[in-house]
Amino acid sequence: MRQMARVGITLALIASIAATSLAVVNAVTAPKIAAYEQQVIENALKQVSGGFELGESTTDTGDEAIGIIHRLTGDDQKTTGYILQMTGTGYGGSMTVMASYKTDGSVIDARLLANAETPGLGKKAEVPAYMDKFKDTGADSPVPVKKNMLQKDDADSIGGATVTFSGVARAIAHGSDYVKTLGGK
Amino acid sequence: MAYIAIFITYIFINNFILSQFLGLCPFIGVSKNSESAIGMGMAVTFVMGIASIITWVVYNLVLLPLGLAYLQTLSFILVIAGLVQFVEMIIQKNSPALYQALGIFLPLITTNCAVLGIAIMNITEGYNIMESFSAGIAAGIGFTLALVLMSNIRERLDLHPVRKAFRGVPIAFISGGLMALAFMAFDKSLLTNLLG
Amino acid sequence: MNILFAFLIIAVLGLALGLGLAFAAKKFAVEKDERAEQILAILPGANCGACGYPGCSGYAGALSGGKAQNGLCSPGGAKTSALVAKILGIADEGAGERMVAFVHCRGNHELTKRDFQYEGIEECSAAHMLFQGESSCKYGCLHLGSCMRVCPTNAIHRDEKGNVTVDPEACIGCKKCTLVCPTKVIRMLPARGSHAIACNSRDPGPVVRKICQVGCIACKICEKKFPDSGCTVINFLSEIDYAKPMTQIADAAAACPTKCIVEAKQ
Amino acid sequence: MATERMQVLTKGFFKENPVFIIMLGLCPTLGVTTQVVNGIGMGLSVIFVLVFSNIFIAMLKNIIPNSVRIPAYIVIIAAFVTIVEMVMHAYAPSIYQALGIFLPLIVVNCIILGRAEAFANKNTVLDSFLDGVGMGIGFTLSLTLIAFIREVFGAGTITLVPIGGFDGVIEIPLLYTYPVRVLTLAAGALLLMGYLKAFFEWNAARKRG
Amino acid sequence: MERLPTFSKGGVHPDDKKALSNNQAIQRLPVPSELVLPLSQHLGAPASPLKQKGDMVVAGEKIGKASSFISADVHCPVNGTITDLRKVVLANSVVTDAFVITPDASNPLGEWPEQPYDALSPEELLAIVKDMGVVGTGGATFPTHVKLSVPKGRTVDALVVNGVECEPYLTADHRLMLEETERVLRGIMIVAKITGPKRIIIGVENNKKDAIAMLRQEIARLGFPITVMALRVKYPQGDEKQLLKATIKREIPSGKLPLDVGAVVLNVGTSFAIYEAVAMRKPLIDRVVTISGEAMKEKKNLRVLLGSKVADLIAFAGGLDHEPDKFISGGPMMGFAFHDDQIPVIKGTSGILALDKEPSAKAPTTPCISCGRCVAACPMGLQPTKLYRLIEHRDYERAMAMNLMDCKECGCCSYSCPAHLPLVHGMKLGKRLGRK
Amino acid sequence: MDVPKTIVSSSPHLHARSSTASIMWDVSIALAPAALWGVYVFGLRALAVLLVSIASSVLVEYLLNRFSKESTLADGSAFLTGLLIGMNMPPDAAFAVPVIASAFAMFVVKWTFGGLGANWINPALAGRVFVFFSFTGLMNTYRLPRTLGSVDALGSASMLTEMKLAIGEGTVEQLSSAGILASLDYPFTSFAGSVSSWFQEVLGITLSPYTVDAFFGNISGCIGEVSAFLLLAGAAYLFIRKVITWQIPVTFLATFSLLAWIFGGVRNGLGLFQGDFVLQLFSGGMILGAFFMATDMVTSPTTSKGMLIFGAGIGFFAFLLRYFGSLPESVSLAIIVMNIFVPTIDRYILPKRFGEVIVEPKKKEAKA
Repeated sequence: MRQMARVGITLALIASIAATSLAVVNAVTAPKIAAYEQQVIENALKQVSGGFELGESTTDTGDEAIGIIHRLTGDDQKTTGYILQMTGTGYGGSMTVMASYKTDGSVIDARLLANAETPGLGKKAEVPAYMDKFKDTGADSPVPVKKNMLQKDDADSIGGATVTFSGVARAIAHGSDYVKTLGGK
Repeated sequence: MAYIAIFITYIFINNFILSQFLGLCPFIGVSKNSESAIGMGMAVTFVMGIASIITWVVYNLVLLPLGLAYLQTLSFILVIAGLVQFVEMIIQKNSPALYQALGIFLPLITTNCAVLGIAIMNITEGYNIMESFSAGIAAGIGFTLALVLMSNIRERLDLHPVRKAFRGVPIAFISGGLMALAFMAFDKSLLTNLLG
Repeated sequence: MNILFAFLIIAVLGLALGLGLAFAAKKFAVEKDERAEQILAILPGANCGACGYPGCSGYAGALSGGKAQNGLCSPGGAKTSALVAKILGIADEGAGERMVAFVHCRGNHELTKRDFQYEGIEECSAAHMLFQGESSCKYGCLHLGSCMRVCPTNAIHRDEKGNVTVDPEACIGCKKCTLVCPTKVIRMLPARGSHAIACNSRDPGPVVRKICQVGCIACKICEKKFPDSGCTVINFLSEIDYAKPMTQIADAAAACPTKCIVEAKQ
Repeated sequence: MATERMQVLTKGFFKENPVFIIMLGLCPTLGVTTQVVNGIGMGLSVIFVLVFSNIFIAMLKNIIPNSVRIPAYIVIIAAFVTIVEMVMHAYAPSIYQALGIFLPLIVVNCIILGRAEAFANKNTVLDSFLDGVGMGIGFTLSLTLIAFIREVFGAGTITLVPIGGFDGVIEIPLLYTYPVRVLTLAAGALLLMGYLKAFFEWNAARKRG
Repeated sequence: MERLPTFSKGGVHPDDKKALSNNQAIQRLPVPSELVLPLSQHLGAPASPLKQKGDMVVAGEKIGKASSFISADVHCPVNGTITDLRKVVLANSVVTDAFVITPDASNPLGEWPEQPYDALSPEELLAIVKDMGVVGTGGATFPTHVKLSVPKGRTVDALVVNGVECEPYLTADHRLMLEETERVLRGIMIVAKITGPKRIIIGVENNKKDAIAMLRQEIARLGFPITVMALRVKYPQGDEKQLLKATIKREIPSGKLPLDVGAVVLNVGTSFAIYEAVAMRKPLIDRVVTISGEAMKEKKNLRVLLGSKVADLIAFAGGLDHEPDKFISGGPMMGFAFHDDQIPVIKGTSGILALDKEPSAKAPTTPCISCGRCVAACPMGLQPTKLYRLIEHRDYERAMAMNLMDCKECGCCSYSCPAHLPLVHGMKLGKRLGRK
Repeated sequence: MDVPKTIVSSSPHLHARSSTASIMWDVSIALAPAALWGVYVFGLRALAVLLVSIASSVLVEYLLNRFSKESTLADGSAFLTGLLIGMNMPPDAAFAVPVIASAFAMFVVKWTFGGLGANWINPALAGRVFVFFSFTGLMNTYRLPRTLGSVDALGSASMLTEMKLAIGEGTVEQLSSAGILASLDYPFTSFAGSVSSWFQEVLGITLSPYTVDAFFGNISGCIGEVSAFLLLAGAAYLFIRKVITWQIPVTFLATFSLLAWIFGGVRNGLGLFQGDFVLQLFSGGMILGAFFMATDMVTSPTTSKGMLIFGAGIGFFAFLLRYFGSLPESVSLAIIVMNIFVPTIDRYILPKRFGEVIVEPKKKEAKA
């Protein structure tokens, strides 16, 4: 019996010392991690904001595919547009797309955030320049959701990553439609 | 529908061995003959199913409420190690026949990344307890499928004049690579298209 | 506070597991093969499955039961296999006189007559099923190399004329070749033996003379002229008794009219 | 004595290379090696965990009762893995993202438990430290090699750590436009591993003569 | 067109080449200057010699005695002197003792007048069959009296007579059915008396239409209760397992005999021999042998005394037209290649062939491409490709577990293999080494 | 000593007139008309692709032969693999693509495993799939055949991809395949138009002109897969020569057709039993796959029962991937997926042993 207790306690001791040290490390790193994650989102927001000020945000969007809405304001505090954080479906599953729109639904800029696309193929959509083909579409011209709606150079840049492209494009187009329903509120 | 999706995902689309690189050691090590492959596969499936439930409980009912998510890895591996030993003993005690069939594979499972892998995936995917269990079983079935198919391929290769330098492990890898190449047929959009 | 919880929870988990295992180790203590246990202690315990057995314990069990080949454990490497061999006592094998295999025939298609052309499987026992092989001599080597293919150390070679010889240095004396040979023309010799009879024919001299240029024709020159060669002709075939002093064997070899006494170490 | 110590250190580089010769830790080897930087990151993480777990296990080998040996080792390993995880998340978030699930899975990487069982619990603290470093370096070298081949041919790039103005990515002209993409995927990884393993075995056989 | 019955699984259609010799009436081979009469001409234990060197013997005299239950007596075919008893090698590589007999030059042959046999009981008939050394003449040479001994409690449902002669080139049975129709039929009726079957069927492949017509005509004339069944041409229909499947739709399980499914199978040649044994008290001392093959100058069907050397047969047929590729004793599918023309004709020798190398017959072997033709062709439902691979890898145990012993070496697999692998050779090797 | 003339070997001493080489060349001959049609409709560029494929396959085999001191060029398998790879290339494939595919097929899939007969996966298909996943962009550009007039339509997707995209858009609700193609203004030949109307007027059968065009080969696609008609003619030749058996192609096409008929109309809103499987059968390499690649002897089961399962499996996966997958390569993928199952099928699906039926009832009787 004593032998058993000794065995149990030794293991318990080792385990709890391990846990304690983890807790200590966690205490050090956790704020850093939280700060970093905040930073990532803020950076992305700033990048796509098109020079407008960030207004308040809400998660109450009434649309499954749209996670968060940030309001964009100009100098006069009037709503000039929105940044939408949306979910799209790519080759490797769901991806997070962030896109900014003017109130008429035209795209200011967009970013592909979290995704599991194939490196070297769909993953190339993370590059900021990838989104150039969507800029200013959505109001006067439709968002290009098919490869053959693109210029030849743009189409070539997509190459074989059709699934990623259409996933991103559809998310952006959906956002554009959504923004139009907001009507500049 | 969600359960069907889980099964299709873990058996074909995200097959642990052929697309996720989880459980490769037994895939190469225990695929020399199909009897062992079937035994190993069944044992892994069993442990993965149970481990999915228990780790889900530990994480969602203990660690998360207490804000101890960072203890995930530590506690999961403790649970799995304990579970495997426990299962081994129960089977040995209650069903010697089953132990003969499965038990000998159990020690191998603790260090099989597939088990810890599914436990962690269940958390990151945000599954509920039943979904976690299904995912565990499905991933186990996917693992078994790949293992059994592989073992039969290797039994066939044993009777063929495989080049000398490639016999054994290398040809197993290459065969696995070709299997993975074929399994690329099953992609995510297959699931979305199928289930609407 | 957080740290305390962490400490407590894992302590509880650890304690439970530790007690459980300690309890189980007692309760379910199964009698085990001691040697298997010893081997298990030597094996790396990575349970990687590289040996093809389910985990280290599976391999240890198979080793102690004599069912597995030593040296399959790649994490352990040579050191482990040496230790395992010590426990199993396999290193003792091969003690006593070292015996090597020898092909008692130097006939080939140029030197020995053939009855017909054989067509079929490249396997001596397959050829032997048809009139005991194509060679007119039914005692000799069939030249199809079954022995080469079963040799674990690649010690058996065949030259372009079809002559099959065993490299005595590389031979480990496993006798696999002698078992697979349908004419039993491969037999074991003491490794120290300098010469051997390269013929297996029990046909009378005139018959041998007609069908083979390098066969023993039972002329008894070796036996009579060189009594200390160790050679005796029994049943139309000269045989060397390696227990005898073999001082004149080299002279006998030189005197043999068909040169069928050959050096055993080519 | 010194040469023996050197042996303990260097055997893991080639002669007992954990990936190509002993074949341990295959899952992360293939899982994370899509980019050179990931391979190096994974390798460094493993070195860290391997070294510390080896040291601790060598230290504690007389205290830990035999019946809970494995669980105790795993706990120690898991603790170091989690530390690596948290530190990396905080200070090298992009690599943390890329390594994904394989970071926590270092726990079950057979190489670590394997060395703990095969080496650390029988040897001194110093030797165990050297063994950990050597094996870790061998592991890292292998990962870097595999990652290099896969990334260069499979994506046409070499991804390193971004420093200053350099974004960390070198593009290789022709291959960047037309990469053999399968190499970055599961199929290519397994195929490449097969051929590399065959090469190493052939090489080892050649050396044995 | 009527679809003729045949067996269901596997089989091949080699060119039958029967036209070479099927219009050659049976001729008698003159008594050769020397006979070599082996003591092992049948399946089972060799007979033990009753005479020795220098003994005078008369035609029909028993010179070898059956040494066990499955064995058969050997009789002297001629009047003459035994000049030697020595070891000989037969075409099937069997080494056995053989009497060398020099026939009496002036009066070598015996006389066998017909005798009444209607009064004899089944037991007496069976005893005569045994005493006359009758064995199956189809090639397997199973002692006939064993086959006809129906154990107590067993009833024979069908007596199936094998007039199939499915091996290419061979026409000996065909000629026998045409020329000795009545005796063959009477032989069948003797067997029927011994075994008491409910029905009697003669199975003949449809490439012998004249024989079928002749049999039917004679049956009608003699009023025998025998049915002649024309069968679709397919090799190996002459095997008793396939023949029973084709005629009475029954399958003999692995390792069992026809009697286990209530049938007795008999060759037409054997029934002719039984007639001679019973009605003329003539032992089995001669048989019909087909001399054929492209390299043979004349193709013939010869009535040959057992023990005649192959060289004598070939000489009688005008010798060789040109150097053949292979000499074969028996049919080309299951017969044995031999190299020595001094080997004797024995009870099972159905043909002596001198074959040319066909351009397709001996292409070099290539690796197996798993085409499955051998599997489709195997009448026994085996997987020759897998068995061959296992045997190649010396895994006889697994080959045995995959029913290697069911293989009867009919040759369908090798015949159809596009890679030209010696599959049958492999099966023989596997059986031999696997049994150990 | 002199070599004796007589040969002694085991029975049987007769042999059927076929060899591995004759099989390979027969298949190559059977493929030739369809390949030539591809050259005719896609121009000399297609011929160049075919020649590059064959040359690179043969060259790789030759080099490997040199390396491992064998000589297997004469068996025709390298030529056939090269031809199949070429026929599975789009007409404008960059020359490097078939070269890489051939090298992969001959080296990785065949040589490594031990040469002809030892590989368990179809070399031509594995090579094709390898380059497809590696260079998806290069492999996905098709061209309309010259019989459809427009030569400049370089870069257009294949007919199946067009349809798949249209269905994916959701803009073509409740249209049949032909309806979708019509809505896309997909061209068809005047010949097909007249055949279609003849069918309508004289026989009263609705037959879309697209089906007619697909059957005769006026359709975009890979070089060798477009003419279902000529491929079927080649398949008939193989049947007559007894090179292939019915089991695999028939169960494959039947399973596919059945599933496509039942479920094929679901995604474009037509409901069950509305799938237009005929058009599907004649497009996207279905015929080429069924008769020439699924029947590859090395990588298909040896038993007839196994072949039925294998064929049905391909049919199922081909249907699944074509209708629900994102890739148009359904047939190639379905075949190599089933290749994986072949060793397992061969292990568990055994031919019926002679005499088996009799044993069972007898035993029961004995017990009763």
